[in-house]
Amino acid sequence: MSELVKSPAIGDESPVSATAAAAPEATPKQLTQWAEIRHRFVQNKLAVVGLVIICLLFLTAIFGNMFAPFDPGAQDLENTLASPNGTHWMGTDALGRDMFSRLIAGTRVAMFVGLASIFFAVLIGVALGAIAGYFAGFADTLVMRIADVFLAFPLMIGAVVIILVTGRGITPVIISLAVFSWATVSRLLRSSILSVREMDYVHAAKALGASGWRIVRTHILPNSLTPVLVYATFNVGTTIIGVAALSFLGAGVPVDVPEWGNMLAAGQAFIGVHDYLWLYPSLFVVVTVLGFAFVGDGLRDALDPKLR
Amino acid sequence: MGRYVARRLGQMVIVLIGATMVLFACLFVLPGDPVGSIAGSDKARDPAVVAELKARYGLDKSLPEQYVNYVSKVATGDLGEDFIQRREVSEILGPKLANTAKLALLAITLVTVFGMGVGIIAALYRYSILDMATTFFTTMAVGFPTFVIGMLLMKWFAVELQWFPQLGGDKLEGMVLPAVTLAITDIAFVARLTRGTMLEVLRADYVKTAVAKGLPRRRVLFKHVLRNSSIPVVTYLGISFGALLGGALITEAIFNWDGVGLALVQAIQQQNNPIVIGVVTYSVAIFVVLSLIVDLLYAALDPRIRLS
Amino acid sequence: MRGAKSAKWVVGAVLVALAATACGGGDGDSKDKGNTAGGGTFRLGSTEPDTIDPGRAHESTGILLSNALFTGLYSNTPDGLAEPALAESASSDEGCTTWTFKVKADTKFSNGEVVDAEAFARGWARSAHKAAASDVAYHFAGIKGYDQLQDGSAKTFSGVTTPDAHTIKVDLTKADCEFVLKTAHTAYSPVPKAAKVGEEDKAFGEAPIGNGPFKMDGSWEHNKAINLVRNDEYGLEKAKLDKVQVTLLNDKTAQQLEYDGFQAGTFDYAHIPTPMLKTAEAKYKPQNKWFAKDTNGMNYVLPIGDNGPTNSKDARLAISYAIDRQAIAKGVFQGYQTPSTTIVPPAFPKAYQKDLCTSCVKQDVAKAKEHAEKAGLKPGTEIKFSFNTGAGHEEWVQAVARQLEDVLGLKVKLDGKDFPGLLKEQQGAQASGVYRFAWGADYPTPENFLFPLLHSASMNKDAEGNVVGDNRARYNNPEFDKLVDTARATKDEAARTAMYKQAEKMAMDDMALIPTFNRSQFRLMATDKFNGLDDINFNEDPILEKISLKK
Amino acid sequence: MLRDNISKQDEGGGVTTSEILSVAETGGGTGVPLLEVDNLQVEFKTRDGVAKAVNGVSYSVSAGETLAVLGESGSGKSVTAQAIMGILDSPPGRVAGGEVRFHGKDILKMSDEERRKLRGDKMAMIFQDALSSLNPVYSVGDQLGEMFRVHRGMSKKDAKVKAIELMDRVKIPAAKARVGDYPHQFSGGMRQRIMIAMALALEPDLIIADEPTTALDVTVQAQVMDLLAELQREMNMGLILITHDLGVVADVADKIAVMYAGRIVETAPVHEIYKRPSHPYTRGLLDSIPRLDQKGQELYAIKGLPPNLLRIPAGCAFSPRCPKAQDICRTEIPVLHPVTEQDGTELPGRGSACHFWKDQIHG
Repeated sequence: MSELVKSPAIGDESPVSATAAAAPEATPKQLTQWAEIRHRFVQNKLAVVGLVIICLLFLTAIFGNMFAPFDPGAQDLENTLASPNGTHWMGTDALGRDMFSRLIAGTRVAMFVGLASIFFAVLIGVALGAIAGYFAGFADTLVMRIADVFLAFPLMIGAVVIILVTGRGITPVIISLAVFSWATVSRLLRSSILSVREMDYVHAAKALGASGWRIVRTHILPNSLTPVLVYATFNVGTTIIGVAALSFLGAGVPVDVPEWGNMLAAGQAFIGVHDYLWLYPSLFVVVTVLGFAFVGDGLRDALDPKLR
Repeated sequence: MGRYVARRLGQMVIVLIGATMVLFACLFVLPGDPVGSIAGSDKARDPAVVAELKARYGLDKSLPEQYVNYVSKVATGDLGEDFIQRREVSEILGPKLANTAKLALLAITLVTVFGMGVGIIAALYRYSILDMATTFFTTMAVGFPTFVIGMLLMKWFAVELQWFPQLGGDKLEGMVLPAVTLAITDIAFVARLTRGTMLEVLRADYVKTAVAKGLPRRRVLFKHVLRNSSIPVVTYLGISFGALLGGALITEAIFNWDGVGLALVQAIQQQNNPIVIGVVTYSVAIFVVLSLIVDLLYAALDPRIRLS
Repeated sequence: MRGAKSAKWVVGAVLVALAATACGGGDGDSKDKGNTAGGGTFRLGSTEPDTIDPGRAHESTGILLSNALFTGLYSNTPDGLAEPALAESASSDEGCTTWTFKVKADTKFSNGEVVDAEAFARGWARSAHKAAASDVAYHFAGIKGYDQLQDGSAKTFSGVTTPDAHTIKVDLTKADCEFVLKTAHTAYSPVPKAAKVGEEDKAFGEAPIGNGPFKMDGSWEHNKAINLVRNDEYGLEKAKLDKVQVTLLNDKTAQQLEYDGFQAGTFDYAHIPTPMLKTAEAKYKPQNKWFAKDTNGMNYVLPIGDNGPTNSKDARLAISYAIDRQAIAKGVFQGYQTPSTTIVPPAFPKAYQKDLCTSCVKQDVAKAKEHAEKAGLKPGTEIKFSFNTGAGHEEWVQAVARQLEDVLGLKVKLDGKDFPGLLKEQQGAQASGVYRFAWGADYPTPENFLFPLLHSASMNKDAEGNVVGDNRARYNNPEFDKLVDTARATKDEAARTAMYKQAEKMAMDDMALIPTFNRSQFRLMATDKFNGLDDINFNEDPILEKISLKK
Repeated sequence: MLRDNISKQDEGGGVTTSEILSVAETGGGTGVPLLEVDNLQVEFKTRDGVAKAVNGVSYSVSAGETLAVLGESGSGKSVTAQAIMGILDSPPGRVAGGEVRFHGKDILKMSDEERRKLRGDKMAMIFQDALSSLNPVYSVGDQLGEMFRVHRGMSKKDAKVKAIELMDRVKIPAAKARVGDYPHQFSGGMRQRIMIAMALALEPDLIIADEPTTALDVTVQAQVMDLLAELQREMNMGLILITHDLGVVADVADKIAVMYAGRIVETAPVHEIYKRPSHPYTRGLLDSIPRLDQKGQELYAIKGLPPNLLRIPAGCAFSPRCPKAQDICRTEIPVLHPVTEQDGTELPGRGSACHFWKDQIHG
């Protein structure tokens, strides 16, 4: 998203000239790698916007209940389906619950489900991907074929089948989404490990007699995780949409949980009549998805400018 | 190339076996009572009836036996008989497959034409109003859940404006709304992907070479840029087509499109396992086959893959 | 909608209910006669049926179609009265164990075959036989020989004989003075010789040959359409429409599709999704296309009576008092449903006892707490409230749950699942807590509520303790049983009704079921194009045989 | 990048190096120069401001002559070449002023289509990295033949014959068999030969070679350079050789222009510069070449880094790194002075943009 203009000041077309390379005198502002990454990230305005969105979402998830005007579960049957007004900024739903307060409460659910399922996907994916990428041979083949099996299930179809057998609930939703996303993580990590493994510093570490596990942990993993990190960030948003879709299919979290997908699924019945019922939840989803996408883009560009 | 194809075919078979095992495990090993749903839940469950039903559906055998039975039957195209209408599953699913395929074909056409078209234009006129509009549209399309998009399209274009029929049917105009719903997210993804790879390829040295050779702009674009930028896009399109052919749960439900996705949603509600198994097996298989085709296509497009 | 294994297991809150006392269709007919034209195609959308075989049809579309394709001995008027159709007479002995029907002569199936007594006997046995695996076979349970058909050892009812071509004699195992009402059910349809008895018969179900006002136009196009054409050989008053086109919809979005389809001009008749009622009424009432019928299918909260927190009468009373039905009717249902105070619906005016449920009349926090204390239903007690998702129940169950939490301090765990899953769980020996529950009658008698739902014989526990009968509340009161049994064997209608009333009160006092809402039916009908769209029938479907094109 | 939005607007002010000395006037070429670059200015718009990549560069090349342009990354040597070819990335780059005369005609004033026709046909360019500069998905035969198909309207078949001829000419073994191979199937040296073949295909008048051998092994470098030089002689082409490698220059170039921060800081016939550099930067470059006779000594290095083009230091851009910088160097931009002997004798083709050039050359 932020293809920075190739500045001639940073690099002309030719590689660093012999003379300049022969003059490795430290400049006073020698940036560390992380500071450099941070610098590149902050340069990207959209990424910063995304970061602000995510921070706000986290703050909302943690402290939202303190500033929500109403109890998100409190029903007011005298005042159902009220259009947005001074008291209920985003209106009330079919049970007279304050939409704004529910959306705030939903932030916590969305963050939790989104992050938790990505977390588990990454956990399984990294563990198996690392094994496959580093040990190669049979372990690699085995892990990759298993990954292929899980990749072959379209996410929604796979998730729905799992929830069919486990029943609705936050945990089944998290598990089913994780079960069908880890394979991508494994693949990404494996191919990135394969290229890192051939890097000189890994050979050097091997030559120095470092143990296999040590090499994986200190040399290979940190350098291979970039695409995984980017993928994970991107996919928090995608996962949140997935949860909403599951709710629409009646396979999401329990109906009384103030979850955006639930609210959307309830609100879609009122399309054309009470549009705010689906519009506001949609906006929360969109903004969240965008926030994570922006940050994912920014991270990708910042971590590895060549990747973009 | 021949060996490569053979190896990929072998992998495909392994993946299919693995996927059917996973599915089988989900449906029959995890808690749940497949017979309950056949016997009719609100009806006397006469032990004799249950036993007979079990025998009829082969549920009285051990799991491995059931699995082997099932796989050997599936291999010959026999998916058994469904629990509700008691018709041959293959007979039930046959027309549905055709319907899903029709929709998928139109959708992927839309995705290819509009996704790539918009992406190319956005890349060529980078930072123009058009590019910004594209970015805006694509982020929105990615962020809004499919079911909201689908219901809005139906509401606006079928119910209010009546430009398109509300329910599908076999005519092209009946397919437009569901196909657009199905395509819209992918159009956004493909547009972004095309734009990204185009920009990357436009920066490539060989494009500079092509310009330096004095080639007309059109030739540079359509010969040197497009072929190279189409490689990742074609991969995405292929995978996406595989997923589309696997059935669209939400879109088919919204537009009452009699495809495999809708069949799956209903079968899950009715715990009609033969249909569930049939659809999932099919969508996994089609996905795997498409992945294979994509890999071969990739090799055809990029000699570096083909010849290494 | 669909997902119901049986017509009486009502899934949707608004869709399926009982026919009721309402304006009759007769006036409209005579008034419209002048501008009626022949022909026309009536289009409606409905869910893909499980089956349209009359011996097996059990959910709304199946019933709609088999009712159009077949005509039995009796039929129900929209007002819920049984009236003879092909029966010339029906009579029973004093003990109500033997019934004799006379069948109208010279009526034919659409293939030209004569509809005689044998055709009925064949149809009944076919439906009850094990091979049919019919979900509606239990409607024959009272007839002698039912068990032999069910286990496959016989192919005919020992209790059904045909002394001549126009006489059917039925022997029952137990007295049933209302047996005649049962014959209005589609399962009691006659079938031609082409229908196979005692073996699986898929072919007949794909394109049934019937004796009804309409016949199949081609075969059932699965998930697409079922087309009917007028049966010009029909033995009773012939239909006027040329065609009926039933577009088959998926149950996930059928309501929305019907409604949208009506607006888009795709359908001439439509159900209305609850959220759209207000808009639909505002738009279509002035155009005279809005139809509302104050019907009386019953919604309950079903408490598990022998297990868990609801095993005492006081606990159930506490729950009933805690629910604010008025607020829910007004707030959640926007006034389109009314609170109910009885087990038996107002559809049966002779048996209806308004406000029989005193705890239902008005929310009473003090009384609720009082009973809760008596029952030991302490704040913090966990109670499960199970319901089926995707059928429009999400909102009101949440409202009830919240009220129970607010008033009684209970911890309500809402458990939404698909319909088969819900029914299965209800049946389980470990079932506990409360369930969303609704019941629609198969025949117009209070007995059809009291016996299946509350009689201990309807519990029918299997070896593992699963309740396979319909008495899911596990209500077990010998006195009640006796009263209902006596009533069934009482020939005098007034006396019988009095006994049913007494039995209902008994069950109500025990709070065996917790009534919540009566139900109203709403439709959109293209009255600008058709006559005869001023009522819906007992099965809540359009009265196809009365509809005619406007000139 | 495909649009050559070249601005014809001339920036009036700040011209310091123009009019001083054109390499062409004194160069070893004959007759009218083939290419004259006059006060060329190129800017890049970046997020942080406008970077002046080329800031008033002038040089010229005649037919059969070789000009070496020397400089570090970011000195503007490649950008100048791209501006001449008309293949600047634009946006963000644009020509902000100056003239480029090819056969006496200002090509910056030509239409895009006219310039396109020049490219490949009359002037061609060889890039540094042949692997990335050749399109990976087309065979080399296809890419070579494309020159004939586009500029000469040849059929595919004829173009292929031509491609094989060209490959023979640049001494690729078994050309006929390999014409259908893809770039990644060739070795680095062979690929660079293909690049050369492509540039020479239509026998252009001018070749710009941008670090043509940097990416190659040393032994291959020599072969490729020799080939290039040989073909240049054969066809009597003008050659601009862009490089940072003084070693390469000595053998093939006729004259040298040293660039720093977008300006030419020194010009000289090739042999003189090694003997008597007249700019401290050139001296620094020469001193940092490892030499056998200095084995064991610490290698000289110019301290500091090339300037950021967004913030070019005031005065002489090299002053922060210059060991001999005086106050005037930090305030006043030095023009390209004609360099003379101590007695004032003109040294043909020599110029230096150092306030203290005299000290440099004579001191």
